[in-house]
Amino acid sequence: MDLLHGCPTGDSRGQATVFASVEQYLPLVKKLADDGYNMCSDLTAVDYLTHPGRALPEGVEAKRFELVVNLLSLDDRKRLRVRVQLEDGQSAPSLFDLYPGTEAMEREVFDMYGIAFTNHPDLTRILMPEDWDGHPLRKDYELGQIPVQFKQVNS
Amino acid sequence: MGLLQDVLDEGFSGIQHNFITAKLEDLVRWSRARSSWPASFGLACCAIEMMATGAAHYDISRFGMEVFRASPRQADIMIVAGRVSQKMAPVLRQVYDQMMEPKWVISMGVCASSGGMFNNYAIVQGVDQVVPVDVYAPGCPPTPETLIHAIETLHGLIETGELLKRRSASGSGANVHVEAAPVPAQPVPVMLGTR
Amino acid sequence: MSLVQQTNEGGQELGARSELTAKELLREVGSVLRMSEAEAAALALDEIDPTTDQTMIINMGPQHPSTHGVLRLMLELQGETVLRCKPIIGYLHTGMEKTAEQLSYMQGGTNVTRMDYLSPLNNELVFSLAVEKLLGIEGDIPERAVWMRMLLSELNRMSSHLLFMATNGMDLGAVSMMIYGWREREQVLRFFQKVTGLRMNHNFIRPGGVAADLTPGWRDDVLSILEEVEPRLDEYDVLMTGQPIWRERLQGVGVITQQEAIALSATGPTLRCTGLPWDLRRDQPYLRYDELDFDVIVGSYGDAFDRYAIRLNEIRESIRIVRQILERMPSGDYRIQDKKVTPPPRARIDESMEALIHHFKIFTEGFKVPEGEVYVAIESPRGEIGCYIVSDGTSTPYRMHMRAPSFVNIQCLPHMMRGGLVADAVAVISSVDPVLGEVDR
Amino acid sequence: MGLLEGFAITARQHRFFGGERVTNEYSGGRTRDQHDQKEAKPDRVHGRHVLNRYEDGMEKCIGCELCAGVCPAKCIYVRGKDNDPENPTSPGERFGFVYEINYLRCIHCDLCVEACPTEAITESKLFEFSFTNRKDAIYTKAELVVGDDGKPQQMPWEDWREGDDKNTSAWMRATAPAGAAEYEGQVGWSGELGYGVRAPEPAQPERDAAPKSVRAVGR
Amino acid sequence: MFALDPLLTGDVTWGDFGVVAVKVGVSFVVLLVATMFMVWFERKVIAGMQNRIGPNKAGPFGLLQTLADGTKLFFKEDLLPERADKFVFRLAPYLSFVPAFLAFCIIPVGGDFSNGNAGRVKLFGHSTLLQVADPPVGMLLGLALSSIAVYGIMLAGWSSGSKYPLLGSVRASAQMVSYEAALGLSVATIFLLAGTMSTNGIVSGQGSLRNWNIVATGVVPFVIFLLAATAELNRPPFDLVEAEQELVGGFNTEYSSIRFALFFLAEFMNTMTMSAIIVTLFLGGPQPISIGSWTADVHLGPFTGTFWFLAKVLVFLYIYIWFRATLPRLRYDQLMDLGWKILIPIALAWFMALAGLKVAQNAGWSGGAQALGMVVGAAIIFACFGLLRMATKVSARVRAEEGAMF
Repeated sequence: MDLLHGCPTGDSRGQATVFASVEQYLPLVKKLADDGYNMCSDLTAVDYLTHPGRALPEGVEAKRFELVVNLLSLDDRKRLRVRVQLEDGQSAPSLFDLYPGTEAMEREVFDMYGIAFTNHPDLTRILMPEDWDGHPLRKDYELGQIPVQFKQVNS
Repeated sequence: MGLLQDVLDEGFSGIQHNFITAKLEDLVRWSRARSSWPASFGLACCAIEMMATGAAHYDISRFGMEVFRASPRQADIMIVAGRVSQKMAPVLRQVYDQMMEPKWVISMGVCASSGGMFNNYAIVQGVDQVVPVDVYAPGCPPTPETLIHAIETLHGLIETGELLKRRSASGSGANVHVEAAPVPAQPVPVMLGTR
Repeated sequence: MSLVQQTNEGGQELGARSELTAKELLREVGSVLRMSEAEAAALALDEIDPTTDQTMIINMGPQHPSTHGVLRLMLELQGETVLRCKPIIGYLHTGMEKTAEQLSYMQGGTNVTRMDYLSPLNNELVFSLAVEKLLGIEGDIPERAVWMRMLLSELNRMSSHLLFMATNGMDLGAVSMMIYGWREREQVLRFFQKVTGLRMNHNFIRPGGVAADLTPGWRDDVLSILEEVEPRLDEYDVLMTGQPIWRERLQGVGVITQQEAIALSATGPTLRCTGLPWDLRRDQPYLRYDELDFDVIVGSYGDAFDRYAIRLNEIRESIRIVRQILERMPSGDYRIQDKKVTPPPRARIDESMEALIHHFKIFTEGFKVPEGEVYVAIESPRGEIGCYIVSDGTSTPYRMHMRAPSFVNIQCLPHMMRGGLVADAVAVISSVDPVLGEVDR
Repeated sequence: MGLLEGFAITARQHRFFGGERVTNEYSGGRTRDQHDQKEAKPDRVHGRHVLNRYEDGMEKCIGCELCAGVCPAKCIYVRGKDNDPENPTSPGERFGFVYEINYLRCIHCDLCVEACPTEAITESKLFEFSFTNRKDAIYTKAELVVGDDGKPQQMPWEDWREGDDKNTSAWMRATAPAGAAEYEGQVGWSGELGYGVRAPEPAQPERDAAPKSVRAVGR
Repeated sequence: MFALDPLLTGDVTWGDFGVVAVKVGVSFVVLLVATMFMVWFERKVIAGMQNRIGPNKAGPFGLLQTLADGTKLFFKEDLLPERADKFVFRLAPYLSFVPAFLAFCIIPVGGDFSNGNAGRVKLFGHSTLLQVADPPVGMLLGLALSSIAVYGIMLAGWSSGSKYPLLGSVRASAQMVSYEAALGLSVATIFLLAGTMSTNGIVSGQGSLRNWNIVATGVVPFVIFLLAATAELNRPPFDLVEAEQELVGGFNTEYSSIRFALFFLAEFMNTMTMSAIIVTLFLGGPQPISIGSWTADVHLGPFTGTFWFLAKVLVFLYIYIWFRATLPRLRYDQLMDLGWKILIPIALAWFMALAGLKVAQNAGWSGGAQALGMVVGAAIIFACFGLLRMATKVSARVRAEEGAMF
């Protein structure tokens, strides 16, 4: 298995992926930024609550949340995905100092998953109202569907 | 005095029709139907079609409605065009409250009318839970012609005098509680909440 | 009570300057410039004495004619000069990413198409490409489907940019431009209606291909659109580009440097206006864009005028691309002939029990997608639109995330607006061309 | 001079100076005059649904609930019931006993039409309707099913015009839903509609035929 | 030369009084009705320029559209914002509405100016002018009234007690003050030529096309006046005061019902009045077009002049609509720059040049000496202009270094 800056790598449908623990996360991204990945095109998270048995390379322990960071190198036209495993309640370091463009994305992840980012300058809810309860994209958060109106309902 | 009491209670509409007030009322209705300025309350996809209605191919100005007022104080019709999120709902109500009487609401598109396909935590399931709605335009988004139909339906209601007074909020969004009843032998429509 | 205190509504809002820590200010004014905290703190006290606060915080939006929907901007003004700005979003949050987890891959198109409602076909395209990559069939899509997708997405780019022309004109007070932009866009929409049956939110590009073939006589229709739009663009040039007032209003307004744009992850015209020729159609080609001949338009000053000019010329490039597509449109299937993804031909349902079962299976539970996760990005009219899908092997996505270009580009607003006037703020918002449906999803 | 050239552009859009008026004077059907007409709609337009019947009056719906299952907005409610052998409603074993569409939820994506195995539900070209209360918006089978003449029923809040009730089958007959070129131009239905049937669209060689004429743009 | 209204010379009888009353009444009604049609005209013309139809449902061709608007607004609920200054809030609409009417009083809307009649016509046996009043300082009165209208807008914004109107009123006051100067300077050139401030006198002096002030003053003051008047009127492209995209509704954001209708009417009425003033000052008012001995003739009795007057006013109304349809809005600082750095200096220079020419003519200089004087004057003006440009450039650089916008 290949290692990139000490982190196991993977390949998902031909797309390069690197797995990092929370401790490795910030140093890894720093090194990657030096490697020429000069834009963080996307940062999001996944809640694997109901799908724990996903395929991961050896040495990576599956945890509930996964932070997914898509980096882009404008010069080499390459993309690299960093996947970071997180426990519920664990906070991740903010990438704000490296990529200021992640400010809104991290806020969105905080809003939707409740994952806190240390050293984020303004970690408040971004999409939901401030007084909203819960984090909607968590798997244990209900969709909030209501029955559709019909004149004659038997369901 | 019956007349005085009626007027005190109900204002203009309390006056029994004589030839002056009847004509005046006709004039007022006519003018309200011919010059209903919309408040621009564009939210999502429907706002794009609402603007398309104002553009050259459909030209809402034929009805004297190209005067989209940014200030709710001067607007008569609020066209709620698009999905109303829980975060937006208080703003919607505030803008509605800022509008001056008489005022009407068109709920444009299914997202505004009932949440449409977004039956979830984020969207208000029907703006009639927040403001009283007079006309619902279906479609996602409604074509400009559907919007024109909805507007003309509303104008018809205004002109025939069915809608001169403030409506009270019906609260009958999609969230209305429908009793799950066994299907009877003959289909009998279940009445939803009345206005 | 000062006006500042009355509008400070807590949490997400712009804080009053007197209560501002250096760090918060750093975020608002200096993040990209790599300003130190001490510098930011100095800045906080430099221009304005918090004790005799002469500034005013003003709320632009969420219902404001020029905020393109429900964007809310809090502006701190001194006179008419914008000192600070904070975009507040979420007023159109629709929970689409959650809804996507309930809809099967086949229904998913109806959901994603409503995100960026000005370029619905691009949204469907990126979703379909991601699903196809997960299915491992991205190489097997029939040629006709691929070229049809390119045709539609380029026409969609035209319609989206035409709408930008309209709203940009409107925001700067050119009322006729508003109508002219819509007039041309209407032609494109009518073609879409002819082909897909709907004017917007088509649900036409689906995993595995496109929903239906083109209409008879589509070449004539497309050509007549091009014939009509092309001379109109020259009219825009006269009406707007050559207009001294227009140039004065836009040139030097909302400047962003290349370093800032990259740091803020901006894409699309917002990045290209700084002179960086980054267009995914050319730099990471998808579909058959590598076989086409087109130019990437870049600006050099990074101002609002560059962004306007880029979009205007991108319409011309799209017209060029569409002309090439017209020549090269192949015939053949337009949906992958894979029984698991595509419903069987109607004529087979009556003959074959197997076909009927496939039909039922696909329309009830959809098709299953193998486990995995992919991120696919394409160039939408507003920039890089990316789709990240995690599949757990069932027929609904386990997680679908859209990297929305407007959501990211909107972070540039505070940097572009700083020091401008209120009128510039309007020009800047409109030049970034955010679509709030996509910002809030 | 750039400042003044724009004036020529705006002025020449006017009808009196060689411009063209593009407005279509549809006015909602409330005040009918000679100008009040809808623009012709393309065949594939998705409009208000209809439930079709065979020419002998039998209903096509077999109550399979595919449409309800595939609807992303879950706005269709179907309950099937076994046919009375003496007096069947549909030729099959079952028929759609309850059929409702909530038009305050319907997004007109036409997945229901694609899913229907018997072409029972199709869409007319009517899109000009609006409701003054929520009850009107829920169409039951009584409103959706076509009349004895095969034409859709016309509700008071709908504005039907010439041609809206034709070609209700257009979206499905436009093309082969499987996307196979060899099936293009083949309808592939066992039963025919009684009214307003649309001939299938031609196959690809005709679709892609070289342009015949390009309209000169009036400027 | 005072062209006093012959009606008011000698004893004033009840009949004279009646004629004045009729004139007042008629001009009030005509102006009101004309304003209504102006609104309709604007909406129709701009619709035409945008390939649209425009209002056509209220009355034939939508002619009654403004009536519908007015009636609707009249019967709409009124609102006094809680934080408004109640008295000023109520007063403001009238401050902008009334001057629009008053300014119209000094406009000669017709009259027979041929054969030295100086605008007198016979009406009901009385010889009179077709204008409500012709004070000797007529144009000064006009300028004064148009500046009062500024207060209406300014106070409306200020008294509303909310922020967007406040910004609008600040813009209004700055904009109007700056353009007032250019307006005054270009009018001064006309006083110089006509030698009178009476509108009647100004019109009388413009017998043939060559004497029309637009030609006699050399076009430049006309252009300056047109631009400055547009800015005074808050018409696009100078409509910053109520720029919808920036300030929602500007000064009238908080106004509704009849008070808003007054602003609405005042805006269009001001446009009419200003067009009428331009026609009076520069285009010979009710005088027919005549070149040399040829005169474009229409015979409508006492109303021949009115015909010409209306025709000319219509041209300007069209121009204002054309501006609106074509031009993007200026930014605040550009507006100020245009006013202070371009219009005022040019107006001033032109005024001085004309004054110099007049003095030279009065002093009986020879043609050559006049030409020489012109050349010297032009050289001085160019030098001054260069200095001004340099000064603005330097100060712009200094400001840019200091990082300030203004």
